[in-house]
Amino acid sequence: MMLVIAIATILLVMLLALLRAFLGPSLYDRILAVNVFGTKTVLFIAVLGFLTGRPDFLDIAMIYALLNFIGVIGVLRFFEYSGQESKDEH
Amino acid sequence: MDILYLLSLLCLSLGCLCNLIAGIGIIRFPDFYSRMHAAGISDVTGAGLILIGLMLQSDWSTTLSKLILILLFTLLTSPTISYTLANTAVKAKYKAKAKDNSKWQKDMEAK
Amino acid sequence: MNILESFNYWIVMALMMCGLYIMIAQGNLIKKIVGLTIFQTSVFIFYISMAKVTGATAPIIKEGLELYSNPLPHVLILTAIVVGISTTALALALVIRIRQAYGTIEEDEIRAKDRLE
Amino acid sequence: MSLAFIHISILCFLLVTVLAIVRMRDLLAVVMLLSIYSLLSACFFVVMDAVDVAFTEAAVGIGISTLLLLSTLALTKRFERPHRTEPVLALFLVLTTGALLVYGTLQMPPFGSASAPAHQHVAAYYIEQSFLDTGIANMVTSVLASYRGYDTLGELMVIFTAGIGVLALLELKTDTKVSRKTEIPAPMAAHHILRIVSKMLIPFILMFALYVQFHGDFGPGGGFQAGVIFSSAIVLYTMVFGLDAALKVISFAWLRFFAALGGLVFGATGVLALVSGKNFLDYHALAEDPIRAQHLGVLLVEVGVGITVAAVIILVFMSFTRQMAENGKA
Repeated sequence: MMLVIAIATILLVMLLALLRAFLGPSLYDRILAVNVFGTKTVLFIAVLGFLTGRPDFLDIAMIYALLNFIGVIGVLRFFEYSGQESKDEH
Repeated sequence: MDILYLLSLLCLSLGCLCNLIAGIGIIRFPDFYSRMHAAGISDVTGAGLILIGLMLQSDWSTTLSKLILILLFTLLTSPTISYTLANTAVKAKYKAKAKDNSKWQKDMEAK
Repeated sequence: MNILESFNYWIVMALMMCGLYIMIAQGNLIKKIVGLTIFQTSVFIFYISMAKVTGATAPIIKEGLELYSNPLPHVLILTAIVVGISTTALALALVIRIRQAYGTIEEDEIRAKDRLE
Repeated sequence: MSLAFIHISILCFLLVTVLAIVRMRDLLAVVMLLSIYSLLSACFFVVMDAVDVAFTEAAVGIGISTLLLLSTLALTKRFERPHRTEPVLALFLVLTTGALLVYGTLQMPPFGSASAPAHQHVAAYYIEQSFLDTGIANMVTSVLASYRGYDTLGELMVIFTAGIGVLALLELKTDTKVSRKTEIPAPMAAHHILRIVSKMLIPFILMFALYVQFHGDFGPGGGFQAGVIFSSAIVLYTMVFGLDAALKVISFAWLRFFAALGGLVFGATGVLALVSGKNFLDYHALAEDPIRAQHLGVLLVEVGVGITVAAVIILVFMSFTRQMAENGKA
């Protein structure tokens, strides 16, 4: 039962992060939202494994835990390369 | 066994609470830097507590070791992302809007 | 009729149509590729929805489990995802070359330049 | 206890995300939303029991697809030009097609029914027999590499060809030394923490890729996923330490060699069976004991897949990065 509540909470937080990603206003807020979303995905997959009684699928959560920050580094590299950060739409 | 299960329930519910509070913070906080603070809470405390809660439910197997590894990697990468993001924002001289800030301060003072 | 019986399919159709709309109505080439990706993923979701059997678990054999979801669509989609990213890469490379040749990635501007020549 | 709310809410999130993508003008924000879309679809695949598919989507969506889009954006421009007219015709077309498709779904078997035609023919055979035939617990791996090995060879060749296509488009001038206008993008000397954390994580990522490669028989995993994860490690290295450092680790010539080698290993396994008098890709030619032969065949084929996928993705990413270096504006 607790696991179901946990899943529901994680889904709710996902929704909140999604809202932040839509609202912006700056690009940094969106990156933050994507990052929070990634962490919530790790939790979602882990909890779901226990909920369905087959917790041997944690490998998928592991990928997200390991590779979560590649995207952020990519955005950072984009900024450093094109110097467009000042033209943010805030 | 029972005490472990109760502990795991406690950890899970605390973790859910942290996540929820952090989620509300991500929406309600007025500027980017304070939202970042909320996201930090959800990434470290929320994720950590839920993962520890799951660890207490699993027996001695590969599942447990995978959970520990996931926790370690999360603890390693999340702060790195927060640091990188904040650093980039500061270097880009991104300023939180002053108007929102003053309103927030007024609210806080009123309380 | 139970809504849940077809809910997945309807959402898939909505996603697919959004992808199609981006593909045909919006002029930016990168946006078009994003639309193509959405279209592609909606097909993946469709296949995986069809593979699900209620009450079944993942198709990895474990003692004490009898009912498994259909593994065949999983195989098709697994390879399609990796093929999808490599063809997307090809499309993006084309966009880069178009930008070098025309100086723009908006469809109508490219067409206008073509007409001038 | 009904768990239907999980997949229904994920599907609704997916739809909302896509609607936001349609309206968004800032292409960088579109890329961010697309990565959320990928995370959501990976969650959906896990809920639908498709763990292998979720694994692949996770490995592809978290890193390489976002990075390729970002590189292209850096080489073009960030904001989409606003439209002048609302495309009524397109809207009409899309709505009509959508209505027809929804009409089509009314004839579909209900979601989750075990008696749907899709589950009747070969699928039922795979579920019952694959473990007895091959001794591999993961049905997806046994179908992918053994029953439908020929199919997979074709898919691998498509990936290889796409890699060649990218090289043909972007690497035309590389044999003559092009003068570089800028440094290779982002040797992130300023970010010490980033460098140290990446240095710590890259060995783990590589080890995890090998684990996924060879654990595919028992759990989710296999050549496709392992190849993508392996390449993610090299991609991370390229981004943090610069292209020149990465090319010292593995050069373009070696990458091209490996891209071809993987397909060659796969094909050679098939030809080996052919030479010993069996059908193409019939692994029973490889050993006396049928289970052992299947294991050996699947292992070889998965290694081939892994090598080619990893090499092609690294090649594509490095070509994009080199393009960024040559067109540098900064």
